Amino acid sequence: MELPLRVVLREDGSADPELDPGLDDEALRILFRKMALLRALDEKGLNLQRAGRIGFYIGATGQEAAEIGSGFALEEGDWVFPSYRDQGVALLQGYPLSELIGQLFGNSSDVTKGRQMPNHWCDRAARVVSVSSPVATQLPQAVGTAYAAKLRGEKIAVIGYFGDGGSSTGEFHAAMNFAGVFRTPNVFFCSNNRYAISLPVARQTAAASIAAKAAAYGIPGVRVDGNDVLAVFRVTRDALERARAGEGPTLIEALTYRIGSHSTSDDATRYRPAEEVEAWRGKDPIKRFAAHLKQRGLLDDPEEKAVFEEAREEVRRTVAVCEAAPPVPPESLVEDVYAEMPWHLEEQREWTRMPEKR
Amino acid sequence: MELPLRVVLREDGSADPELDPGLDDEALRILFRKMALLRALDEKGLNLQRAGRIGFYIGATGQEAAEIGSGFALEEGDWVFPSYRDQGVALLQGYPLSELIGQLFGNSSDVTKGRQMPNHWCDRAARVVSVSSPVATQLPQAVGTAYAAKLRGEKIAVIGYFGDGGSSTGEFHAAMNFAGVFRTPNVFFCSNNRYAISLPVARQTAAASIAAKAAAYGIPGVRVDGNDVLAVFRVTRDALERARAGEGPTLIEALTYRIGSHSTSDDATRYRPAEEVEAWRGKDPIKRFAAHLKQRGLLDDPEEKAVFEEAREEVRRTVAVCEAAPPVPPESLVEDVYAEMPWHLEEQREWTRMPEKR
Amino acid sequence: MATMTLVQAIHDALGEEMERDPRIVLLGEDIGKNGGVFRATEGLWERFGAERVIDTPLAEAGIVGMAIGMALDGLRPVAEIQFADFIYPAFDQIVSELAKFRYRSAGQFTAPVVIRAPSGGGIKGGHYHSQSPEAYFIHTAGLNVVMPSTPADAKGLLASAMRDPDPVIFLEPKALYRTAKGEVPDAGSAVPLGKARIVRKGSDVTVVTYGATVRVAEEAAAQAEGEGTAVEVIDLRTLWPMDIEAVIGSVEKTGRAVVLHEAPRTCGFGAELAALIQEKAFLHLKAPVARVTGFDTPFPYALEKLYLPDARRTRNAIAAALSF
Amino acid sequence: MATMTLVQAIHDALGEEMERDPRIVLLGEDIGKNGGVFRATEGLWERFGAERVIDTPLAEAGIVGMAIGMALDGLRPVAEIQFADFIYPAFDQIVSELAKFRYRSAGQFTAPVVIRAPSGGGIKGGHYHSQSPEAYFIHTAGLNVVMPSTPADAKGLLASAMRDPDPVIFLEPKALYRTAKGEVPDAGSAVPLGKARIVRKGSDVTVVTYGATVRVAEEAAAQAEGEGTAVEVIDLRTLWPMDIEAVIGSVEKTGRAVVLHEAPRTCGFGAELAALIQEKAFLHLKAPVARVTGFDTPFPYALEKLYLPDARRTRNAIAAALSF
Ligand SMILES: Cc1ncc(C[n+]2csc(CCOP(=O)(O)OP(=O)(O)O)c2C)c(N)n1
Ligand SMILES: Cc1ncc(C[n+]2csc(CCOP(=O)(O)OP(=O)(O)O)c2C)c(N)n1
Ligand SMILES: [Mg+2]
Ligand SMILES: [Mg+2]
Repeated sequence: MELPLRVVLREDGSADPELDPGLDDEALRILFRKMALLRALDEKGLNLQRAGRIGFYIGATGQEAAEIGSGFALEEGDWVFPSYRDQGVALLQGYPLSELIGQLFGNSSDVTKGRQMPNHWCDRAARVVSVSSPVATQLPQAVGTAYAAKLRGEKIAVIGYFGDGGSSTGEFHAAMNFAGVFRTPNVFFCSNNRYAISLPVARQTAAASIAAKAAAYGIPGVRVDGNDVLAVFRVTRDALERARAGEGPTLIEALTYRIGSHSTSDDATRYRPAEEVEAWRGKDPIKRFAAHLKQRGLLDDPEEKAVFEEAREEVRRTVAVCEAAPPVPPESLVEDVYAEMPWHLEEQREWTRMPEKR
Repeated sequence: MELPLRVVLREDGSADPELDPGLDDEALRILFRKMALLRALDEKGLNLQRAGRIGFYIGATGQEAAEIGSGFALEEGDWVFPSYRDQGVALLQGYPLSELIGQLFGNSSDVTKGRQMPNHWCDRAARVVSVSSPVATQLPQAVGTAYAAKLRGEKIAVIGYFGDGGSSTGEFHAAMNFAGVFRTPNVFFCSNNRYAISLPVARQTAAASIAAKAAAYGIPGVRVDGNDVLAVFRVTRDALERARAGEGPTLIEALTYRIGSHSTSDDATRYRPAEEVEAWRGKDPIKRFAAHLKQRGLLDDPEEKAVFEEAREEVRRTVAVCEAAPPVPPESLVEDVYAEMPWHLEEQREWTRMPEKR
Repeated sequence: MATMTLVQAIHDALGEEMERDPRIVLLGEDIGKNGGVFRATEGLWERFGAERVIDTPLAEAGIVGMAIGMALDGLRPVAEIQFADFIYPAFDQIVSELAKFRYRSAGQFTAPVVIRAPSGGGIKGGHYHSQSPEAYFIHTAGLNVVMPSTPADAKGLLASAMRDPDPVIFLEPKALYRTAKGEVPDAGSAVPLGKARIVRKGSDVTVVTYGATVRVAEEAAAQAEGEGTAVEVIDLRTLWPMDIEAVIGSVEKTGRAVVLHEAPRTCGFGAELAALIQEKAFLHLKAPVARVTGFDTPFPYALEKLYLPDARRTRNAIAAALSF
Repeated sequence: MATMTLVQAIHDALGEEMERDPRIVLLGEDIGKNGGVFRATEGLWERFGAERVIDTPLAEAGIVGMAIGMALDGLRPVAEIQFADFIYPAFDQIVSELAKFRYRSAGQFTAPVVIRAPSGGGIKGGHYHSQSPEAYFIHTAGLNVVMPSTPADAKGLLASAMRDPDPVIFLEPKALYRTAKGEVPDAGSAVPLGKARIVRKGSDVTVVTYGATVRVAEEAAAQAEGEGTAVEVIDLRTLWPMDIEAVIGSVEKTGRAVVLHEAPRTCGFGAELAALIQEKAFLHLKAPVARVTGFDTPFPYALEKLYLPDARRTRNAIAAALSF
């Protein structure tokens, strides 16, 4: 018994009035601009890496509707527990592009002192928690933060992002189960981009869907067309509202596709048929949304081009500034391990200053 | 949408002909004798611990139908991955009572050299894998053993036991998911005895049932009356047959109740209402089966008494032999860490012989 | 001042700090109505309610992960792991997450979580109710690791842990829960982290230890005293970051050191202590730093007594150091 | 003999042993069609089929747990953990299960599993693609821990690991995967576990190391030679149980020891080496055993080069030992 797939944007570019979230024109334009920005960021990130100017990059190309649709549903006070692919959500939360790009360079333009690989950013002010590589570790943490809010009576929601691969981890299981038991204000957002690096989702799990797993935890599961920004916005907003209203957690599965390789370290042509990728290129979420906007008279071709050009320009400008920043200072290596520096790190600070030979 | 509860033994002592596994008289008598033996073992184990003659004991009182019904369904070549509460299954697999009781004493009558706490036994010949305390670690292992059998084309099944609490672990999640993906010949048998130490199952998970979790892994889930030895036998046999026939894994949830405390270290009166326990005493699985046997003319009151007396006598005799065995030799402390003893353990062997003071 | 057992002292610290600081919540298995399998949280569920004394499902990764999330947003969670032996399912959360939050976010996010776990042998618990995992956590940069040996320290150190801005792995020597009794100051007096306690002064040899083996050291020292050997016994209390001055100062005086712990020898904390002592007090050493430890085997059931370091082995090591 | 990189040597060992022993199966993430993220299993899926080269779902506890179950019933599983940094979700299976099966069953059940994991820094991988977790496993009784530094050793040690009756944690220095090239003997020649390799003879000071820092030691030794210092370099190859004679024999000769590794210093394997050396060669030591190691911080991204022990720091330690 398959869960229904929620869709708003129809083949002909119109929106299903039943599910249409009814966003105003300005909101629709923002959605489009943010999707374009995210695409522009990916283009630049990949190029910077190829040119050896940054060490690594992970893109979300093809997944912009899932990113921007869900991120746009967040409200003041909500928390985000992202995975490494959710820069789009972070930007919507108010994470400055300059900090995101600074993080890619890991120099002194990186407010986190170059501590982590590219794509492993965070922003306390924006309530965007630090990305870490181990898959899905953020999910039980998201439950804890939601519990804290609930305990204090704050009407906020906490969203945790992960991939289809992440659904196999013990952390996913613990998080979903705890959230079900404690009825925390959580939304678990799975970007099912069909692959965990090379593993297709059909070999990730024998379940009918990722959303079907919600039944194991007594919480609702929702399947949504992840290339449909309005549908994603709609189901995420609904789930967040449920959460804020004290009605408990929701698992959302957004069905989308990773157009690029897993990361700049990966070569997806080794394991994916070109036709499959091509077929999905045809389902580009940005083009799909553009068609809708055009139908609504909110966009035309020159404007569309301009939006992308602006986005690229913004990224270019920011890259120029960040790249020029000096490297992080050597002594910073031993900072922030503890609130106060203990004796052994004081000692080890000397190692960063050691002369060539005494 | 709740999964149906499978029941054979009806209130009036008769068996539902639809589901009745059709065991012959001898088999029915064995089932009864084994349930009695298990009960007798529990009585003795608890007493031995109370008297300080063994250090610890975990009983299965109230869960005999789940233990014996499922264990009796196993066939030659099948493997058992037990939890600490499954001595009944082990005995049915051919694990000698004398070794089981020897293990409780941890002296030289324990073929595993007193290495582990009571209830942490194993028997390679019987294909009963070593119990360990960490909950549910055995489940992914059961998948591996099943995979090995499948790879070699052996038509056997591998059963893994765990409790309602165990269903919350990451290991359960990994095991079920792997088994679903690899379609291994596994049966996962959950004795839902309503509590994980003090935590009632309703606060262990918000799922409608443990069996409902099977949907998350694309495998069938079965709910069975765990106090009904024939129903348990029937669903376990069916699941094992499916597994052996290459049709993949099954999750069985046997609904039963832990009559005693969690272990001799626990005091269940702290967290469980006496009425609840009393109500379940009234559903004693052995009495329930006895009523059925009596109705079928396979048992009468004196015989019933005799079976219990015999079981107690067998346990008593075995205890006497095992208790009299000498302690394990000190040098055995450093054996079996590796196949061959490395230098550092040779050195440490000396510590076991060190004189009072040099 | 009141006389109490170590587990009562833990209990008191929890209750008093919860009273003082509404941000403190407890979470773990069986800690609510049941009061914890060792009764460390007895009555707290009744007193502070199920929202602050949280019985969790059976998943240590969930417990620690949830605690981290709570701490990220202003709560002060104290997680109980029922036995230290069951902390491994949470190892990823501890090593990859808890220990690294401050560093990887350059201080934007911190996770002041206390993880309490009954540790060590002495209760006939076999492999899985007896292990001493401190070395794993000491090796993990970013954690505080603490183990008390007296009721007063248990209370005072736990209070400090609950107020510390960084994560603390608080290992409780379960063998001492009911056997260690002593005077405990009344409310509010914390024992600072990072400071060792000189249990006994002596000039001939230094025994460095912590947790349940402190009393082994004391026993051995008392025996040695009868033979004219003055043993200085140091209880580290905070294992890491440790009180380096106390240890090096003592060894510079005595010239001999024995390190003593229950955990297996190889790559145990004793190795670090020995390495540090010989690095920093090399010219004072009259004998190699000796290690008296558990065996490099899984923790055994029947032979537990033999496994655990005792006064006999400690005295032998002291004697060997003296006659080296 | 053929010349190849370290990762090719690993690849060859896997292929040859699988050919020789039908009980061997490989399992892990992305090891099938994709050939492993470092290409260690490239072509093996095509050659041996998806049943023996198994792409698993994303759950390390499942990978190791499944491998244990396979090994319990006669298979010879080789599990790949994509990066050693992701081994922690499997920590419980490794520490509580894999390491203890033989002991707790008194030899009835054994789990000859090989766990391969790319380890160490040098690829700009930040916190989670750079760590060196060997100390955790060395401290865990019942495991073999191996780390090669040359293609020939990689092949020979991996072959031995796959034939060993006990579990082996096989850590592969990923920085050397493509940068270490060398002659590798043809099929069948295993390098025994437990034997160190004397990389370079010398009489003034012993540098004990393993994995990627072997070449750091060689570089430092070559520089020191120019100044008249003869450095003996020992590559342990098997970290535990280690070749104690090789190390102690060397230090008895040179009287000075420097231990060198990438992992954080505190409670790292260097602590054990220092402790052992001073225990067993105390009277030969002319200077304290020095440790050159990674920092006690999470592994940094931007400052990776500074974090990793280099020839500069090694030479400083050598010089300090000589002038002590
Ligand atoms: C615990 C853990 N194991 C393995 C990895 C290596 N790894 C990085 S990403 C990835 C696949 C994740 O797939 P999915 O969850 O579907 O997310 P996606 O990358 O497709 O967005 C793997 C295996 C990891 N980061 N963490
Ligand atoms: C990983 C782990 N965490 C905690 C424990 C402590 N513990 C032992 S049994 C138990 C409850 C298990 O409940 P359940 O799975 O329902 O099995 P039951 O005892 O009811 O048969 C707990 C929490 C453990 N053994 N392992
Ligand atoms: Mg994916
Ligand atoms: Mg239970």
